[in-house]
Amino acid sequence: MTVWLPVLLPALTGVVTFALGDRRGTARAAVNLVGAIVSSVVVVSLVIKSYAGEVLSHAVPTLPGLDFGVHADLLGLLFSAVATVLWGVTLVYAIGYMDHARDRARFFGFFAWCIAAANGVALAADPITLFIFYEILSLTTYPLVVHSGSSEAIAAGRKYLFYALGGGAALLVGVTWLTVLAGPVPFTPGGALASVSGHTTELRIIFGLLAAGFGVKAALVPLHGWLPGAMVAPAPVSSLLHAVAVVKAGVFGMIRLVNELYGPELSSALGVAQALAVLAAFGIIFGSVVALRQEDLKRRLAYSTVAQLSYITLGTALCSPLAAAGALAHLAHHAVMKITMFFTAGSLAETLHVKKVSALPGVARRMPVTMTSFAVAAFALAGIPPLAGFASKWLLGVGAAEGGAPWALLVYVASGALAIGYMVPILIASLRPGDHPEAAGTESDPRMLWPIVTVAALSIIFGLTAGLPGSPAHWALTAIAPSFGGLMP
Amino acid sequence: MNVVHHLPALLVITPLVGACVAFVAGRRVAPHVALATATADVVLAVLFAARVLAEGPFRYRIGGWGAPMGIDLVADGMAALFIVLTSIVGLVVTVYASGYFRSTDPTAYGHGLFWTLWLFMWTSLNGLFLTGDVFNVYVCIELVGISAVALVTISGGPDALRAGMRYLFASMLGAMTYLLGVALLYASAGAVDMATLSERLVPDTTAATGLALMVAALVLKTALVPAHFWLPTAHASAPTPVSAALSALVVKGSYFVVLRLMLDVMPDGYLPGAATLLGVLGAAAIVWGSVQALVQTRIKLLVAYSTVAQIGYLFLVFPLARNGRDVLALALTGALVHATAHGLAKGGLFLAAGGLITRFGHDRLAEMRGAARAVPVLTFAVALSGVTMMGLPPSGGFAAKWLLISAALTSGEWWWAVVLVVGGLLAAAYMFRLVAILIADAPAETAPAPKPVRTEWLPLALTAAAVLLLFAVPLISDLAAASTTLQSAGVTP
Amino acid sequence: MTTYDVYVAGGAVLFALGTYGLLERSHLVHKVIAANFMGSGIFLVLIGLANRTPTPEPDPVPQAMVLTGIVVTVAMTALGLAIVKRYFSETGRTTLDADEKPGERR
Amino acid sequence: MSQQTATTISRRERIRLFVLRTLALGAIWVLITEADPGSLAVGVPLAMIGAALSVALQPRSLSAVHLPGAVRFAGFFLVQSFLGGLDVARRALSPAMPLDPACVRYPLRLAGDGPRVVLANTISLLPGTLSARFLGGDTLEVHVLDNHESVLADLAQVEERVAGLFGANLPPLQMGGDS
Amino acid sequence: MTLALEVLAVVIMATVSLGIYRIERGPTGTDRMLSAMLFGTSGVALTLVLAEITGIGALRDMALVFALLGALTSVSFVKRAWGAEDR
Amino acid sequence: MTWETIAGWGSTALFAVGAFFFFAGSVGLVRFPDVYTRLHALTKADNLGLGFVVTGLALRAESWIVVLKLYLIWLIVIVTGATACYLVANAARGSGLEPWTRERR
Amino acid sequence: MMIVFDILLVATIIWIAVGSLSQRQMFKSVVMFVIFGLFMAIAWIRLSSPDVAMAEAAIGAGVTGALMLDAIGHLRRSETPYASAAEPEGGEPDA
Amino acid sequence: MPERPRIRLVPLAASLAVFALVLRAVHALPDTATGLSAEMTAGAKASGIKNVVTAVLLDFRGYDTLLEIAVLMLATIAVLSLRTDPDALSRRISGVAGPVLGALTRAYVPIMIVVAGHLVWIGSSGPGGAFQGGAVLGAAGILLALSGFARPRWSSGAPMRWVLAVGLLTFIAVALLPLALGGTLLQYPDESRKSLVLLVEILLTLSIGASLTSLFLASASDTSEGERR
Repeated sequence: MTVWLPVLLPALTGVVTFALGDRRGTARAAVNLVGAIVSSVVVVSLVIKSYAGEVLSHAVPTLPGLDFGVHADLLGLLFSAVATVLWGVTLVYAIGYMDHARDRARFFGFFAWCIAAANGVALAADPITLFIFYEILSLTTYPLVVHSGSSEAIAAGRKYLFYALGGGAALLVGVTWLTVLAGPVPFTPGGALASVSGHTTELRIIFGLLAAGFGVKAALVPLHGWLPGAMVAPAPVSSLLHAVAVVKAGVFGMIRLVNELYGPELSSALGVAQALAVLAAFGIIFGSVVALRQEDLKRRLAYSTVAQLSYITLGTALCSPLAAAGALAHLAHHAVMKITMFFTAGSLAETLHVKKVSALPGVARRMPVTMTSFAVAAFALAGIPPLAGFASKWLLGVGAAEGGAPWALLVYVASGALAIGYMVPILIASLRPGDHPEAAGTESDPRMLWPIVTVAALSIIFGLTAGLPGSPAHWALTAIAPSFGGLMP
Repeated sequence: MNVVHHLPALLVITPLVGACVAFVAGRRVAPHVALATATADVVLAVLFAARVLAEGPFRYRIGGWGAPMGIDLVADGMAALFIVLTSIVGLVVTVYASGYFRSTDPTAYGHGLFWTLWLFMWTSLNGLFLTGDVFNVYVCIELVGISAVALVTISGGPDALRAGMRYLFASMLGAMTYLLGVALLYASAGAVDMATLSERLVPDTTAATGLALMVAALVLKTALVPAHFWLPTAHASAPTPVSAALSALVVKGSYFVVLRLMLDVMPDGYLPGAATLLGVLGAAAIVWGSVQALVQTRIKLLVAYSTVAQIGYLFLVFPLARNGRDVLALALTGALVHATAHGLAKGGLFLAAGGLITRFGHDRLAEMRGAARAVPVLTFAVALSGVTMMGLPPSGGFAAKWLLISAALTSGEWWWAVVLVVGGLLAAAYMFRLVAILIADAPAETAPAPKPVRTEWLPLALTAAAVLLLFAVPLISDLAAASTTLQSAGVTP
Repeated sequence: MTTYDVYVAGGAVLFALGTYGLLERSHLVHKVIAANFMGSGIFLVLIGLANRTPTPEPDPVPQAMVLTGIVVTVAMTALGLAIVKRYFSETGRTTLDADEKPGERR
Repeated sequence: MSQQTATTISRRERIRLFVLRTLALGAIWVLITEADPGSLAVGVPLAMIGAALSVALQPRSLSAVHLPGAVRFAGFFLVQSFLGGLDVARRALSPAMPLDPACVRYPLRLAGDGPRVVLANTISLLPGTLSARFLGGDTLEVHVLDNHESVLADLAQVEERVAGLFGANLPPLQMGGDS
Repeated sequence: MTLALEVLAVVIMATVSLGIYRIERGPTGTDRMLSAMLFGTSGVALTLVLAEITGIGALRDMALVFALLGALTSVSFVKRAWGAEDR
Repeated sequence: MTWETIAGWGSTALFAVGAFFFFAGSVGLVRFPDVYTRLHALTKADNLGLGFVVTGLALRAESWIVVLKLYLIWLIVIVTGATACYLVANAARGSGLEPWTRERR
Repeated sequence: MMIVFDILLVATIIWIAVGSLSQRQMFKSVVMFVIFGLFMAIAWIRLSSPDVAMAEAAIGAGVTGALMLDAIGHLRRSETPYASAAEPEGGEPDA
Repeated sequence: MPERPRIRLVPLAASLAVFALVLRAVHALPDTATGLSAEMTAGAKASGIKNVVTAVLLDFRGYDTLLEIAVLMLATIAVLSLRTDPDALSRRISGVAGPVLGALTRAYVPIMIVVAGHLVWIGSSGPGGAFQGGAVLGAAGILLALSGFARPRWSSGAPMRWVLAVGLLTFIAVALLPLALGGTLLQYPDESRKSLVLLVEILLTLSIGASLTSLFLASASDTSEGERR
């Protein structure tokens, strides 16, 4: 049962939050923080067990012949840990950010439920369970996207749902079809479809359906349309959507799909991995180029996300062990980098009402710590050593070269250059003198500032410790190894 | 006497006695009588389901004659499932109604009779679910029809009366057509007992015509497109507890008989086109009902059209059921899960809609903005019911859709899966339109102040039950396996 | 042509006529009457067919069904007429508006 | 004229009425059961219930029927009603359809509800006449098919027969009732 | 001898059908009611004749019911529907 | 000539007369000019027709009690008919329906 | 001979039904409907179902007719005072 | 309302289709068929109820009849729920009858009661039974009401509700009685079968009569309502 706790604890936190109602802010904050901390502790303990080789699992019978089950393998725990730990950080930020907002009970309740769903996606032991949590994630995010209730938010929410449910439908059909074809298929490193022979066309279609389903949340071009619009959500939500839970659920689904459902071999043999790789490569370039032209800060970050998520997809689709590990590592690394940026964007918007790149001048002088953190994240994203981004990109690049796809390497390099192209102007603009009346060095609310510093620090730490056990990069290598026969160079 | 041996009979007699007592006792005492009856019925229903699960299907011979001379009640898993569903939704509706009818116009004389009419409806539904006799079905559907019409018209406004009339005429048409079918069937096979019929039926014109007429009539009573014309106004004009009961339970009554006729009574290969036709109509219902729901401007009509759409799913079981016993088991279980999930969710949704109408004093959707802040629990109930309607996990609706899609893909008739997926997306479209309105920010002057509606937890309880139904699916699956249909098909649990 | 043929055929005609009336006639009392005709048509078919027994007495089961059916039909008729009357009292109309779209008026 | 005067009846009278009417209804029972002896167990209580209801509805004695008058009345009635039928058939079937209808007012001499009702009903069955309504002031309006001179006289004759049935005597007829 | 009864039944049936003409023609509701009254009497006659033909004595009870209840239609008409013929 | 034969022919004759009156009543109903005159036709002819039919049947009846019962039925029909006739005429007069006369046609 | 009767009866029944449904004046329809019940009762006799015949006679001749006539009276459109016409006997001085 | 002929084709087509279907179906039947009459007749003979139809109604298929009485009572309650006047059942719907109608009613109502009783009594051996008797009783009630006889005040209150329900309640009680004796619902003990059936018939007759009368009265009161408009 312990293995359910990463799902149940946030869910319970959400229920308590709803029950507390809008008035009791302190109690709500306490409950949420305690929930986050306890969940983190649980996840960490699971990680320790998992490193020791003990994979916990549990299943509840639901449908005939199908169980609703979770298992705590390293791969899933990586995503789970990212989500849970960053939940705690985001909570602190959100408590500051939402200080005067309305409907906070609803906000924090659904927030907690999102994390529960993300943890469910992470730990799901089979595609059906994964699908179930995937859809719950869509549903619980919707109220967060439309939180403000403005017509713009409602429109964005409608678009988000349209994409999410469309993807969910594809996923549903794919998963059902697969189950009809192959019976219950629990995730197995290296692939679970060994029993299926023939049915090549069906398997290709199913792969397409599943990839499309995950691709929606993974903002795989051309399924990315919802992401920029969803920016209307409050900053903590944007962070959660774009950095942690939602989009990562998509790419995590891709990782499970390629590595543990079809398996790298079958994926390559069917040719579907290659197709996915081409699509992802296109997404990287497309996202980066479009990001260059975005005036709105959050939109620029969003397109950056589109590009970065495609990194992960591309890495997965290359079917080479190192690239796969790099992709998994980038899942964690990108989370901390991008969350830093969204926190910053949120702080700027909330404290200074700055939303456009053109409004940035003077900001660096006004909020030096915040902007420094942003800079760290930006450089990390561009792959400057020794920051976190570099570590994952290195793995990806090596994997690409090794896996016989040198063109992918080119894509990575080009995109790194483009990242510099869309990040550096932000920094330069913020350093220009500008007209922000308050005294220099006045940062935002400390409850918003410290989380930014923390996550920025994490991008440095992850980069520096990339070779050490327990760091995301090492973890990713360990977790991905079984899918490639356990061998890791 | 041992109560356990007579559960089928008692399930019909208890609400009937309750109805009589509530009538005799007068309007003050009637709510208490109804509540007591409802509670007793829940207990009986659960005992009944437990017995069916433990011992498998059995027949209860009324009068000791046994079919074909007498009337047999068929106690199987399918019946037990619907009876339990009825009892749960019924109990909630009863509790809700005790608040609802207290708060509305005391000069409406009919309101004092609500309890009696409602218990009569309960009797007739239980009777319908239990009976194994096609003529007895006729009497039961007349009981259902009359009580439903009376409940629709109970508050007596022009709209309700008009809707009630339309409902009554649809009921009459349906009941008469059904009876004609029974007449032909009896003329051909010389029996009205379902089990006897299924043994004796030979593929002759008369029996085929009879069965076709009966199914057509029941389809009309179930409001499958294109015979749905009476449903939206009737369900939307009725008092809220009645709407809930109608949408959640009453349409299931006639559907249940269609299940029995098509799957139990009809021999294999009989009326080959009928199953396909029902499936096609079901698909049409899904699309048409959803599209209509999408353009409604009044909340109850939206919900009622959603019922039209959701009914469509139930009929997809028939084309699928012809593809061997494994697919039959999948499809039937799927249909049963869907009926249960929809019953719970739609009951809750109507109660929630009623709460919103009470809260806002009107039913115009466009003016319900800001409800999420004023009545968060009701909004949440609406959203949860939406989860089931869309068939999203972890709801019972999802389980149903999963099973039906599995059945479709297993049988190779993948186009039904397409229908199911499209239906889910359409449901999402209209449900999120509703949710978006409720959740939208209201201008300060029109936004209602937060004020709890007394019974708002009831709809939430029902819709939450619909969502958590996923975890009861093994139970439903067992009940389906204990149905005469699957038992005779040789499916083992 | 035997006696029962005549009545069965007549019953079928009546049923069809009732169906037509119920669907086509707009006056509500017409509809109630038409439903009664449908009922009588079925009863004729039922009892007509019950007369195919070799004995002079027809099959008693359809007779019992028809008795039940008659009482049920009376109940339906009474309810229908009561609603028609109340509807007339409230609206002054004797037809359902054919062109009225549900939900358009309140 | 109807049940307002009901209160003034003695208990004894009630019992007498009850017994009489029980007997009458019992006789009807015997007739309709075609004298099935076993049925009396049901018939007697039923007749008593019917009689009790009857007494409750009409707690007054009808004027006692006078037997010789009744026999004479029956004969008269049968003959006249045959003639009445014949008369109407003749008029209906004759191509010329000889009709000269009118409403005449007939001043009543009979007193009491029972006799008047019998009179009205009898008139309707007799040739060419049809009682239409009671008017105020003891007048009966009669519709006649053929408005000939002797209509009122014929009616007076009927009234006497009815009076005979009840053993009553009528004051002499005062002609001059208009039409 | 049954033939006489059968012919009688047919004749009564035919004459009764004549009355439907009066319903069609009216002109007042009262005229139409008259046909209904005609059928009351003829119905009793028909029932009695058929009772004799079929030999089911119990049908005389039915004739009795017809006779007793025949007035009810007229009374309802006079008391409840008078003046409704304009519809 | 047995009683059966006599009764048979007698009843047949009575039936013929009864049928004649029924026919006449219906013709009257169709031909007569107004409500009141039609009422005449109805009340008198049909009741008389029934009387003949009943008498004819009585000739064939198996027992006296049946004869009495038949006449009871006839009596009831007569009373019903006369009452109904009165009620209709009464209502017609009460509502001001003027009788048809030779002068005003 | 009886086949003639049967055909005549059934034809009349159908004629009445058609007549009842094809009328514009509801009163005609209702009267036709009342008569319809009587003919049905005769039909039941011909089908040797005296039980049904008797029920039809009692219900068709009594209750249904009263209900229908009451309804049609209720639906009358004219505003003429109902009471005076409806209670013709009540107009008597001594009633 | 403008007539739209295109729409009218649908009912026509529907009814013609039904007609054709039924004729075809009936035509396909064999010329003789016994249905269940042999079993039923034998069963009725054994049970001592000579009229097979009554035996079917109250014994073999008594459950149908139970529910059918429920239909009638339900319809009555439904009509009651539509009334706008709570005292509909005790209100006069007509003025006091004049002498002729009064005489008829006073004479006929007791006779109708006797006839109704006869029909019930004869029901076990010949044509007749609770429905027929109940209908005659109902007609008597309607005749009384139409003649303007005053009804007691209680006829709108609890006692009247008892009268309406007593038939069904007794039927249920009789139906449940065998449960105590080890039988199933409506499984009359053989020795008391005939008397129980008769008891049920009598009470049903009352109930049907009361229901039919109430059906008329409850809705008829609306007429006077309409008059005031």
